[in-house]
Amino acid sequence: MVPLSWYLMLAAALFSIGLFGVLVRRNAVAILLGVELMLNAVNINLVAFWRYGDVTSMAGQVFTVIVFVVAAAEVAVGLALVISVYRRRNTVVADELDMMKW
Amino acid sequence: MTGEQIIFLITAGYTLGSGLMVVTTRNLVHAALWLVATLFGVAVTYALLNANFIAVVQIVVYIGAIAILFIFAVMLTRKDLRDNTPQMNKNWWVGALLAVLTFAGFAFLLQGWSGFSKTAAAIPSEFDAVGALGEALVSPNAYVLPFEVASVLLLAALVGAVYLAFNKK
Amino acid sequence: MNFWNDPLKVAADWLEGIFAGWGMDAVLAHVLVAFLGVFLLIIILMVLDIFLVWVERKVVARFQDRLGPNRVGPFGLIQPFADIIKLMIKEDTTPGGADKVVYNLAPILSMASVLILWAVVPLAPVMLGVDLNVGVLFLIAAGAIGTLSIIMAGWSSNNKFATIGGFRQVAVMVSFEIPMLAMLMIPVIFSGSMNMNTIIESQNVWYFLISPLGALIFLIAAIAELGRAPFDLAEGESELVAGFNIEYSGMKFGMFFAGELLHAFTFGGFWAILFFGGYRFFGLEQVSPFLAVLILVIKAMVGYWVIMWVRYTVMRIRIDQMLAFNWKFLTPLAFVLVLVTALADALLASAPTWLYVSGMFLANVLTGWAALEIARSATHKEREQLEGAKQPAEVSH
Amino acid sequence: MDFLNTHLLSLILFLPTIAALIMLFLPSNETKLLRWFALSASLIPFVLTLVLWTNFDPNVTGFQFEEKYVWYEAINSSFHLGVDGISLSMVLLTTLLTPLAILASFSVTDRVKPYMMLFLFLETGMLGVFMALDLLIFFVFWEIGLVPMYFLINQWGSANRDYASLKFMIYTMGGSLGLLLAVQLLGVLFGTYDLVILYQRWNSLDAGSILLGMPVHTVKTIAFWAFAIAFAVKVPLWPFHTWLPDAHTEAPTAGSMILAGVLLKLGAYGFIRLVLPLYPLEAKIFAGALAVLAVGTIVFGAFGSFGQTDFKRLVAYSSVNHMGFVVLGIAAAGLASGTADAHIAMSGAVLQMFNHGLSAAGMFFLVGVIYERTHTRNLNDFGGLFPLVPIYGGILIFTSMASLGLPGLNGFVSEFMVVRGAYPVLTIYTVIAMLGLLFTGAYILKGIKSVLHGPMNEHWAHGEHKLTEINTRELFVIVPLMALMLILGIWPAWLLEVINKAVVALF
Amino acid sequence: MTTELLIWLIPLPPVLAFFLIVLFTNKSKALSHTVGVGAAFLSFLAAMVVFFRAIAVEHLGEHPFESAINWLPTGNTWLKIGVLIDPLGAAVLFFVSITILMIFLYSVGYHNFGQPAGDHDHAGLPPHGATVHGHTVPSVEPMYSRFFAFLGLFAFGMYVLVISDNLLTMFVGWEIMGLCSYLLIGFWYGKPSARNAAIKAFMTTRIGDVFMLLGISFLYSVTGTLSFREIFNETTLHTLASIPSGVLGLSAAGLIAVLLFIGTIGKSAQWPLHVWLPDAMEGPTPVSAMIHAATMVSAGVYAVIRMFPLLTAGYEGHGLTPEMTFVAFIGTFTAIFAATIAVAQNDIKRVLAYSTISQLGFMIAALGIGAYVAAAFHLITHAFFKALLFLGSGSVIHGMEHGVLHTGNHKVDPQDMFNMGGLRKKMPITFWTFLIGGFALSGFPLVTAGFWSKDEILADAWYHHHYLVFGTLALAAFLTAFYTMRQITLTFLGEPRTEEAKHAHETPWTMTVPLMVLSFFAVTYGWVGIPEKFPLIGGIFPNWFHDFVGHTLAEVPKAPEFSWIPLLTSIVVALGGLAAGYYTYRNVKSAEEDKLQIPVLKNKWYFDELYEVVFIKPVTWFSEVFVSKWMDQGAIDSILHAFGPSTGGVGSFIRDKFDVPFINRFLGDGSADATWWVGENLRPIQTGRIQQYLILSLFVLLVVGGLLYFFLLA
Repeated sequence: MVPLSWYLMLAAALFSIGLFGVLVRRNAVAILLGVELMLNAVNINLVAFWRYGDVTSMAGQVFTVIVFVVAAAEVAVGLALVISVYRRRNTVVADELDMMKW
Repeated sequence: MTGEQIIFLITAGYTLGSGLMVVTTRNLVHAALWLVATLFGVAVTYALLNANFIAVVQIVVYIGAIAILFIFAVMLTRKDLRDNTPQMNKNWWVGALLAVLTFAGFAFLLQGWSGFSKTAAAIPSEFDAVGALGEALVSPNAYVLPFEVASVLLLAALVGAVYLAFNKK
Repeated sequence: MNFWNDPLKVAADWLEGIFAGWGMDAVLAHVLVAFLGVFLLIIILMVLDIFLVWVERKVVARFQDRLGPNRVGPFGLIQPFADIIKLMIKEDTTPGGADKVVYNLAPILSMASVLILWAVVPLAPVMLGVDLNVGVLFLIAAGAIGTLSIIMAGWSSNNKFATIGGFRQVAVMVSFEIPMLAMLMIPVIFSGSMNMNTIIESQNVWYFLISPLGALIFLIAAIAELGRAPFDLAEGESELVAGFNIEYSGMKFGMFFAGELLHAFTFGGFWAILFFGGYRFFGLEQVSPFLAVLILVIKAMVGYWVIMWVRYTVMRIRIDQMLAFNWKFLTPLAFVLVLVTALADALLASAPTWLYVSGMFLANVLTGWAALEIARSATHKEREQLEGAKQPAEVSH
Repeated sequence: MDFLNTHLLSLILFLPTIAALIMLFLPSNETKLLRWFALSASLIPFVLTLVLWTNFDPNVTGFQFEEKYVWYEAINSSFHLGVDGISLSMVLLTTLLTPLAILASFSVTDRVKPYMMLFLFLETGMLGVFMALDLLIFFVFWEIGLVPMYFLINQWGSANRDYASLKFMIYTMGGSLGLLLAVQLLGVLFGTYDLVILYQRWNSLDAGSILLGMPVHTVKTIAFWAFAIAFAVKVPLWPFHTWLPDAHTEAPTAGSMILAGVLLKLGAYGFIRLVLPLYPLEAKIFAGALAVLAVGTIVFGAFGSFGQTDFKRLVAYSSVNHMGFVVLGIAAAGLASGTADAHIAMSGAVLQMFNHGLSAAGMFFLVGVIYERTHTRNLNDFGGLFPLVPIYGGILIFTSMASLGLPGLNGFVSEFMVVRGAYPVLTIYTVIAMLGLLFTGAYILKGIKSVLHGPMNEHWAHGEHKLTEINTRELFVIVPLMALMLILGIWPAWLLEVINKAVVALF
Repeated sequence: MTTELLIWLIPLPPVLAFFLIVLFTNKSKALSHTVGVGAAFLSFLAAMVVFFRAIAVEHLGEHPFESAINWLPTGNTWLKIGVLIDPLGAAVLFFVSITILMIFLYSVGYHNFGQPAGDHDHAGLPPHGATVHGHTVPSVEPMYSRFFAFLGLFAFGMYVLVISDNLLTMFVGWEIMGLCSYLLIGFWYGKPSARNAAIKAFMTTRIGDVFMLLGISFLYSVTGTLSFREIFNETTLHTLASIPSGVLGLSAAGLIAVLLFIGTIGKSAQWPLHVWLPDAMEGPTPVSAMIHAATMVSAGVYAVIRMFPLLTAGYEGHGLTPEMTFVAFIGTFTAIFAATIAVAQNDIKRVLAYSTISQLGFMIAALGIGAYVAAAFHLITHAFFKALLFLGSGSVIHGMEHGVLHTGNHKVDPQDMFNMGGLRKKMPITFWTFLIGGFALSGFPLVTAGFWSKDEILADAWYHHHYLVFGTLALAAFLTAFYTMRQITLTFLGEPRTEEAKHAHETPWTMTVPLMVLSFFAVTYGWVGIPEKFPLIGGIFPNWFHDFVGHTLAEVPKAPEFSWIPLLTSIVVALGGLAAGYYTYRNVKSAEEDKLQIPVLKNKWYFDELYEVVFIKPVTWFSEVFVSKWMDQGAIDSILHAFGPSTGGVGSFIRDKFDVPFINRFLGDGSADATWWVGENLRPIQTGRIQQYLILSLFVLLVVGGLLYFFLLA
């Protein structure tokens, strides 16, 4: 029997990995990849809580689905942004995109 | 140590491993493919949690759509594909440190929680998770509002994405 | 309970009994038996696949007014085996600058994406891999993996044509997944379940009769998903030489090829399952599972034949036209149809069968007709604009 | 059908607005579509009004087809509609004239869509005033009526339109300030804006009591004059009339049609609906003053008109002159309320409103017709057009005669009744007013003389100036008006009876 | 068909004809005049039927034909309108219908029906003649159809007036005629003179109408009814006579009568509102006849005759009431005044116009002195012979125009009598009929109708001892005879004075037939009113007219005692006048030799000029300058325009002194500056690197989270 803690740890680890990716990667796309990992970690948690809590209340799954939606939206817009940025600035390196700074 | 646990451990190891590859490989396409692998692992994890629907949807949405999108994006921003400049910030260690700290923080907080190591009750045999999910999504006294909001968000994202990525020339 | 009306279970019990006799752990034995089953299924499918090659070539020959393979063996039956041997002994090249791992992974994935589908195909009431309660979605999920395989192949070949082909194929698949998904909803609406078996069980009337338009759209989407003519843009010889699999040779190519054939056949099967009552045929399926399997295979064959028919009659269309067709016509129509069906279903819920069926049929026909009308007027407008541009030139002389 | 009967008024009232809103979504370059849409949209209320007319029972005293909805509960003002004989005739006039005006403005090619929309909005505004049984609603529609007309003048008017529209707006707004004040006063005093209730309460108030620290009659006097001036501006009464010639002259043809045909009636209607019933006593006291203004309006209107060289101004002043008779009748009715004289004078006044609606609209339309062709309104540029445009000439003479008050045409009946009603109670004023009547003839004849008569006008005879005969569409506009003028002149009873019953019941 | 219904129907045909012609048949001349004449004929028939039924009734005065319907709801009662044929009505109807029919017929010829269209005629001007191979012939009137339409409307108006049983509809008919006279006088609107004449006519009569309207309102408000029968019963009249009106000490009845009579002054062109009538000669001749003889002017007199009971309310047979004196004065004065002017006119139609005015004066005077029947009698006879004269003069002019066309010298005025002469031989029928008319007008003894009617007036005047009136009228009669003979002499006798006169020739039958018909009545109609007591012939015919019309009133006015003085007077003035006229103008060759061309007479006592100065100019100034310029645009608008700048001033003051310094400078800009300063100093934090932000935030999160944990949970 797998206890809840294992799933939570898995999720936490995955989240941290994603966080690491977000923090350190230079390529904007790669940053988004990290974000995806983090989202998945969250989903794991949600599903796990559903499974280990009251199975008949579907909150966990529902919000997993909603997270899917959010993720899809985020990727769509994010990548679109990346592409249009690439078109204009010819780079997708996050550090180089600092025109907005003072 | 039961078979279930073994399978879980394998899956988890696989997931985390490929996750690490995602954030560390130089080649972005590989990174994207590794992401696919990770996502697959997550899907398996869902399956282990008896969330078939979520598992399948995970594959459909993430692998079938999101991952593909990533690969597209990578290829479209082809210039940085095989560049030899470092793919990480020079102060990557700060990031690593923070990540580890976060993990530690989570672990610390979680193990302090009572329900940390509770085990799952068996799912009633006649319980139809998919049906229940569908009900929950659209029944007014459940989650129809978030559902609708999400759909609107999706639409907005769609329009926004099209507008942003649309090549004026 | 004897072998003839539940062969799998009987066989499985028998095998497990044997393994247990060897003093093997029960769980392990169970898993082992399951693996054996899967293996068996794959073997059968492969053989079927080889046979399909022959069928395909024969049929295409007939369509093109040729004889087709007829030298090797009776009616050229042995021909495919010869081909296989040829493919196997060919040199297995890998282009320079290719991404080895991905390059080699792609064909396998492509094959796997097809095979995995059979996990949820109910061959007979009692014969099916997993009784997945989201079997329908599984279809799409597997398709996703197929998509992945193609893009991997296209990209890793380090070849412009291949990449473009891959892109095209992916674009097509991703976009046609949507109407397909929508059309999968229709049997789900009727049967109230995503479980393949349930869907089949609840088809006292073929869903084709209830929703002909749905069946049609599903077929079109399926063809596009398969990347067969008229939607075979990925390997548009005229433009891309051979598309995503241009660099592949030998058995790798063979796997793509076989994968495609099997995929087509599989979709024929799914078409049969979702809209033509799967293994059911006037209660014959009750007699024996084998009969049921036979029925399903025949139905799948018919579906497959339809797909081939389309492939060899219709000419290839341009990529932009194709995407436009999907986004501007098929997808909206599919959604509208889902709405209409759901509505009609709700309205006719308590109606007698004959009324239900006729009503549904009518609803479909009307929807289709309206869609065509709108499409026609739209095309008129476009044509007028084009000719309006030409107008002065004609006036001048 | 039942719905129709119970909501007839709201339907008539709001259909134009709805149509205008629908119009918002029509392509703005499809002028044909827009025009016909607007026309048909404005015809529906007319048909409904005919239904209203047929279902209306003159013998019932008080309001009919009443509708009451919660509107502004906090100050308990309700959305209260209803018609009696007087307002019914006005509603009929409005719904009749609007389609004609729209048909008349088919020649407008500049920004057809907003133009037509404004017209439809305008119709709602005017109808609202006639139907409202709640002071606040009355005021709201009163103001709503202003805005579209302002834009019509300001956007589609002729050379001097900015000045004219501004003058129109400021003048009328200035007037309505008083109206608002009085409305608020009543609202504060009685805590309701519902006319039907106010009628009793206001008059059951005993004169001795103190309101707002003032004796009642002072309050009433203030309120009376606040109302009176607001309406006097709208009518317009001399000396508040100078906005009218400018506005009419600069407005587009259809604009002046509606302006003269209906908008002026709002003022007179205000007098009839609010001033007299709410302030019978003050009306008696100040009838003299009112009559002075009325007579001034009549006489100076006539003289002013005679003094013009601009055809449209001439017609505009003629409106002033005619509306003077309405107010004279009202003053007489106020003075002699309860007697037969009052009834005759008041019926005469209301009928005069209707008749002037017809004839003034007709005249302005005809001016517009010739203006569209010649692009001048200066009487000295015309003359001797009769041989060129015989049909137009005949129509012009006919309409002019109607507005001159020739017996056998509509104008005479009402003027006669007003004079008849006013003579015994306001003898001297009436006698002076006769001077105005005399000069009505003078300026009308001057108009005809300097447009049609005289040696044939070579300038307009041929070449690019060639004057074209009135066309079928324009005939469709004017013929209904002419028919009504004739019918009302020969057999006014059908309309007058409805008015008369209401008047007898009210005063 | 009951007589009442028939009466209702009488006015309809002409008005229908009007609409028919205007709307449908105006393109075709033949159709139009067929419709017009046909309609006139129908009305004529109906009228005749009604007339003969009327005279068949015993005591028509007590029980006339009448029927009424509700028309206007006034308060709780209804204003009724209806028709009434009493003896007076019947008599008037008789001559009206005949003259109208004749005039319709006459117009056909007068407007050259059947002639070719003119070379350069166009609508609005009289035809100039057409060229048919070589020589000029008269051309048809371009607005032929329109003319008949107008005539139809006119006839309608007259019939309505005659048959109506109340003042209101009578007024309606009255006004409709006013309109038609306007339209017909201005028929050739192309001529500025015609245009002005039309307006003059309309406005002058309207002055009267306005007063009449007042009278009607007054009467209505006092009696509550407008129906003759209801007003003219003893009690009503008595009450009316007893109520003081508060104006010049007149009784209500008197005031009403005067007001109504002012209407008549306008309509029948009595002094001082006579000015429009001569100018009305601008219209085509049938119009002149229509207006002066048949309809409008008689309408004026007819109205007064109708109102006679009001006029004489409170009159006990001796000592005229003030209103009667007023009426008598106006009549008498007009009679002599117009006669004097007529003497000096050269235009054949103008002479007749002034004679009309003066004859109407006779009637008014007669009414003024209470000679009710005589007035009615003279009204009718005058209608006949004056119509005859006008049509005759029209015929003459037509003939002359023929001559003018022949010579082509358009300088020659075909209406100037001094261009004529010797037409006797050229146009015999016209001559003889005109002669009859002329003699009738001048009251040629015993034969002509004019003699009997005029004689009766004089007799009445003498009998009631109004010697002043008697003398004046006698003088007027003398002048009448004089200028009539002058006219005849200049026109027909002697030798042609111009080429045109030589080439004039007789007019077509459509014009001569009416002349003959009318001349028949001009002679014979007089014989129905010969006083019984008249020597020799008295009693051969009963004095039918007196009995018949006299019974219109409640108490029948008794015929004056016979006396030789008025008889001899009238014979003397008539014959004397004629003789004087003949001998004076027997051999006058040109206007210069005419000794009576006295400027003051020729210029109609300068009345037009007077009015121009006294009324028209001031009014024009008042309206154009005072009202429009000074009052409206000057006074009122400038007050308005003052608002703009003043409010603007206030606004700018507030702006400069408060808004700008305090709100804008201090609050607005100040806050902006502050924000700017803050922002300026916080800038460096913004590196623009997402990940740095992330790291920062995450760090903060961790630290804060940790702290929170330690200080709150543990």
